Amino acid sequence: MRFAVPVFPGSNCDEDCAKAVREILDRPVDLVWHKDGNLDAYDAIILPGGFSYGDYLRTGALARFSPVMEAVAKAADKGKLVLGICNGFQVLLESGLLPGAMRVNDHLKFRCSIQTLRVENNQSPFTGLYQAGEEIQLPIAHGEGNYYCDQETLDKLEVQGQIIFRYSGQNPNGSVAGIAGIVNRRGNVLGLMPHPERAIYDWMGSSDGARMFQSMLRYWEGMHGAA
Amino acid sequence: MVQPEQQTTAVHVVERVTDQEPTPTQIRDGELFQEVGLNHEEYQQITKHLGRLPNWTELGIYSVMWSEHCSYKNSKPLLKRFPVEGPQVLQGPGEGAGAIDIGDGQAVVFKIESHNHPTAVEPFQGAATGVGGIIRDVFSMGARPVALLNSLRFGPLSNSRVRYLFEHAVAGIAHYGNVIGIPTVGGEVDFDDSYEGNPLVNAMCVGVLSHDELQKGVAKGVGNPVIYVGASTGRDGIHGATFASEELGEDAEEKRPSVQAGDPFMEKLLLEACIELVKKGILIGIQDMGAAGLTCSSAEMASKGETGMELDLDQVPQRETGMTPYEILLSESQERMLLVVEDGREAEVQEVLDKWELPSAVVGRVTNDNRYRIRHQGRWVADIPVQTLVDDAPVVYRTGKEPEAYRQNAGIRVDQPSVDIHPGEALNQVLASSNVASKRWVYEQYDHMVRTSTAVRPGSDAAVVVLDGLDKALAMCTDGNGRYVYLDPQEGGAAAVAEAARNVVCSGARPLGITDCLNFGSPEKPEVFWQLEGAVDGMSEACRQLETPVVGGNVSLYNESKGTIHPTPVVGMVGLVESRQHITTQAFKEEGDLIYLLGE
Amino acid sequence: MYKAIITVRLKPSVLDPQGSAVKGSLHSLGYSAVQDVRVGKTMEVWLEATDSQEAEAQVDAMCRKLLANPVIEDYEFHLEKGA
Amino acid sequence: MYKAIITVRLKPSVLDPQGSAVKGSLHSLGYSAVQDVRVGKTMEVWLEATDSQEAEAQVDAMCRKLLANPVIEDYEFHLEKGA
Ligand SMILES: Nc1ncnc2c1ncn2[C@@H]1O[C@H](COP(=O)(O)OP(=O)(O)O)[C@@H](O)[C@H]1O
Repeated sequence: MRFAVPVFPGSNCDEDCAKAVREILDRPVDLVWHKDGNLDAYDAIILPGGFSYGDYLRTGALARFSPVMEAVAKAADKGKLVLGICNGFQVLLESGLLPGAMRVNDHLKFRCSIQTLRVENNQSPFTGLYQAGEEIQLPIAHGEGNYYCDQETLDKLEVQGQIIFRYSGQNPNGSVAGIAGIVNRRGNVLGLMPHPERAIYDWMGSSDGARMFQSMLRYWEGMHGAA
Repeated sequence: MVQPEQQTTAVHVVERVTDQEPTPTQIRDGELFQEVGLNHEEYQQITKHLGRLPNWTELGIYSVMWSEHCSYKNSKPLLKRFPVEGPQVLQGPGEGAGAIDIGDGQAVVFKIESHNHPTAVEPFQGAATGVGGIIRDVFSMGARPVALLNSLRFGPLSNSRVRYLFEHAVAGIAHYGNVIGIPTVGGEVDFDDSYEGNPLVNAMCVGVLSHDELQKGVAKGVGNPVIYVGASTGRDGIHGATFASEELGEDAEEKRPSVQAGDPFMEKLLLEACIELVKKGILIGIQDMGAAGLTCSSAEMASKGETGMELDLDQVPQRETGMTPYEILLSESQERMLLVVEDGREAEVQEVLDKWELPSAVVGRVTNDNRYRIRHQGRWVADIPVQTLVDDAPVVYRTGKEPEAYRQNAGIRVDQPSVDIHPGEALNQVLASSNVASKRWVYEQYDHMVRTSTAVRPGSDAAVVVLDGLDKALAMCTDGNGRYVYLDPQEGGAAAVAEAARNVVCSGARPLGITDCLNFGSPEKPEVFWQLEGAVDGMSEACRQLETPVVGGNVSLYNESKGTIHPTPVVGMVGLVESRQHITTQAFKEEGDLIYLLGE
Repeated sequence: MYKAIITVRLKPSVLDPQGSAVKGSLHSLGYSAVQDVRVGKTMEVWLEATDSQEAEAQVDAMCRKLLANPVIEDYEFHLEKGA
Repeated sequence: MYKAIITVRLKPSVLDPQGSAVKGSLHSLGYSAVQDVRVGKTMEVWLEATDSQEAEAQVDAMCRKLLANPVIEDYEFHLEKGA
């Protein structure tokens, strides 16, 4: 299973994501410059956190027009796994690969802390190794994680099991229905604000993020056999 | 390769660039040199150095180069007292940042710097650009920045203006570090009346490099191109260095240079591009355009290279029209670097800069005649002997005077404090004080986990950052206590170093060295100079005892506005954790564990 | 040369955390007459175009594609003919 | 009730990195006719006041005190008499 991590100007969790794939999964991973429009060689794509284009205009708004995003859309269409973390999630929203939009945190401040999440759906390719309803610890670090969608969309997300993670306890940003992460209808594109790559060893404060990467690998091997 | 024509005789320098500028004789007769912070004696020296009267552009160049901020004219004699050597030191004071060997061919690079006056005027941008500046100091050494820290001093939070300044300064620090993707892992905050009109914002950056990647800010090799890269030049921050070297008067708001705004996104691109150039080994010299902008960086590079330099200002990317040479040279627009590369390798450099979509231009050439020459619209507007700007900058030898209060305080006996308050209530009061209460409100706004190397996060003694591919880690902290230094400069100075060392040791590290920022009032007051001298002596002694040399730092004087601040030297210390197993945190771990008290 | 002055606002149905915060601050500064605050963006775009119709079509397209996010924002603009 | 429509812009001398970034994106989307972009804020403030003079004085004070940062920003506003 080969991973790609697209790098936009201003991405700053690209190396962290690659490190997590290498160290947790021991699978090949490449950083792909955003001007490269071809991701055919990869089985999974991780859109990293950071401040692509300085977060100017709206988070993720300028990155979505990078050439690599056409390739990401194509990969999603083919059913490949696409994981958008933090700014990656924002880019997925702006590009329409996931429904909704992001607003500034309701307290207007950047917030960096380790947060408790509830796994709402463990049937997705990204959460197979978690228990349904399990509470896990993942770091957040964002100023605009206040997820918004209208009621109709929210109802659909609920009914179709697209809400994968919710904040448990205090909602750190004011997101609708406490949403921390959602998948697309097909289930192969996940966007979440928390950072699984920052929680892969106990010394980081939590190792709960490791299972997200392991879940992806297990899902892929289930489809393609171990390779 | 065609070599540029070498000027052997002095060139003809214009008297003035526009009709708005005063002529050299008007400057002399109207004593206009005072307007840019130069005194009679200094003006005489300049005239002697040039062998003629300086024009307005040249006067501007001297005024910033000879300001306290760039020349350390008041503090140089004292800084010489710091121990700066040690077997582990790769680079002591004199470059963008100091460097210390950590074994395995690796080195740690670090420096602290102040941005006090800009923060007092515009807290968000003032603090943010302070962070941006110190990051450039570290990556201009060739290092990959891995952590940020800061040290903040503000007036009491009961004052609404102070609250405004504090909230926005913290937001500015957070913004810059968060966007550029360097974790802000530690720092300190202290509130005291003495900082009410003059807050302190000191920012520290720590980076890591391989020994062979260590860069210098030199211009060498006659004919080599001087390349400007980064944001375009505007009229912002002109005379920022002079502004930093004066007291904050009532008119600070008007007199302020138009405030510099930072663009951390641009700096992220600059950082990645510069590190790519370092890895390719194409650079001969690299320096950040910080205080006094293009002037300071280019003159210092020529001075260190013992060469000369010719700059053509028409090549400098500009964001405003009609800028004069004076303005272009003195602008402190942010996110700009100056590179010297081998002649003929411009295309290789261009390729990297284009990838990161950075504006750049060849703005000059290295020469061999020790002259600093500036061309603008086909005319020479400055021609100055390089060493007179840097090495021959005036040094002021001052003498201190013991303050009255110190003599009086010395008589007070403190071994029997008289307290008639219930201990429980006293404890509550102490815990509720803003100086003791948790600083989570501050550090939760800082991304302290990006780069996934932060093993000890803010809230413990020192932060610990692990090193990729090694079992080693770095411990780091900032410490200082203005009140102690006020009560006893020597003891207080030593205590700052000792406290930093304790914090680093308690995290499992052996202290390696320090960087420091000397935040004091006006050195022209003998009592303030006395404090400065005492603090430097105390710090020096502690550094000698602990074998932690001073590898760099910064001086911020004239911190006065409605009174003088407490003398506040801030120490930034870095230590080496030999093995990740040694990393220790502050918290009690398990019931039944023994508690020891060490020391007197 | 035309100058388009574009205003982008959150849709009325979308909660505006910035607006609420500003309102709170105004109240605590003593401006108790303030009933509501909404915060939006204004953009000035200078562009070359042969006539105002062309300019208008271009600006409208930019807004739809990039400058506003239709999920949460509305936009409006007007043109000025400049030097 | 009055509605004040306030525009806050960076002073011309202050760097507007957001504007430059938006311009760059518009260019790469093919809008090469775009010469320059500046991004600012717009605020709508609803307030009670006995007459437009009072409303104007209040809004002006709010701008100076809170809504604009006079060190780096300019502001302007106009009033609408509303429901
Ligand atoms: N308080 C200090 N302690 C030790 N070194 C200092 C101190 N202040 C300044 N220096 C050193 O003096 C040198 C000259 O500083 P300069 O190049 O003008 O740096 P900058 O303007 O970036 O502070 C720097 O290398 C700096 O590290």
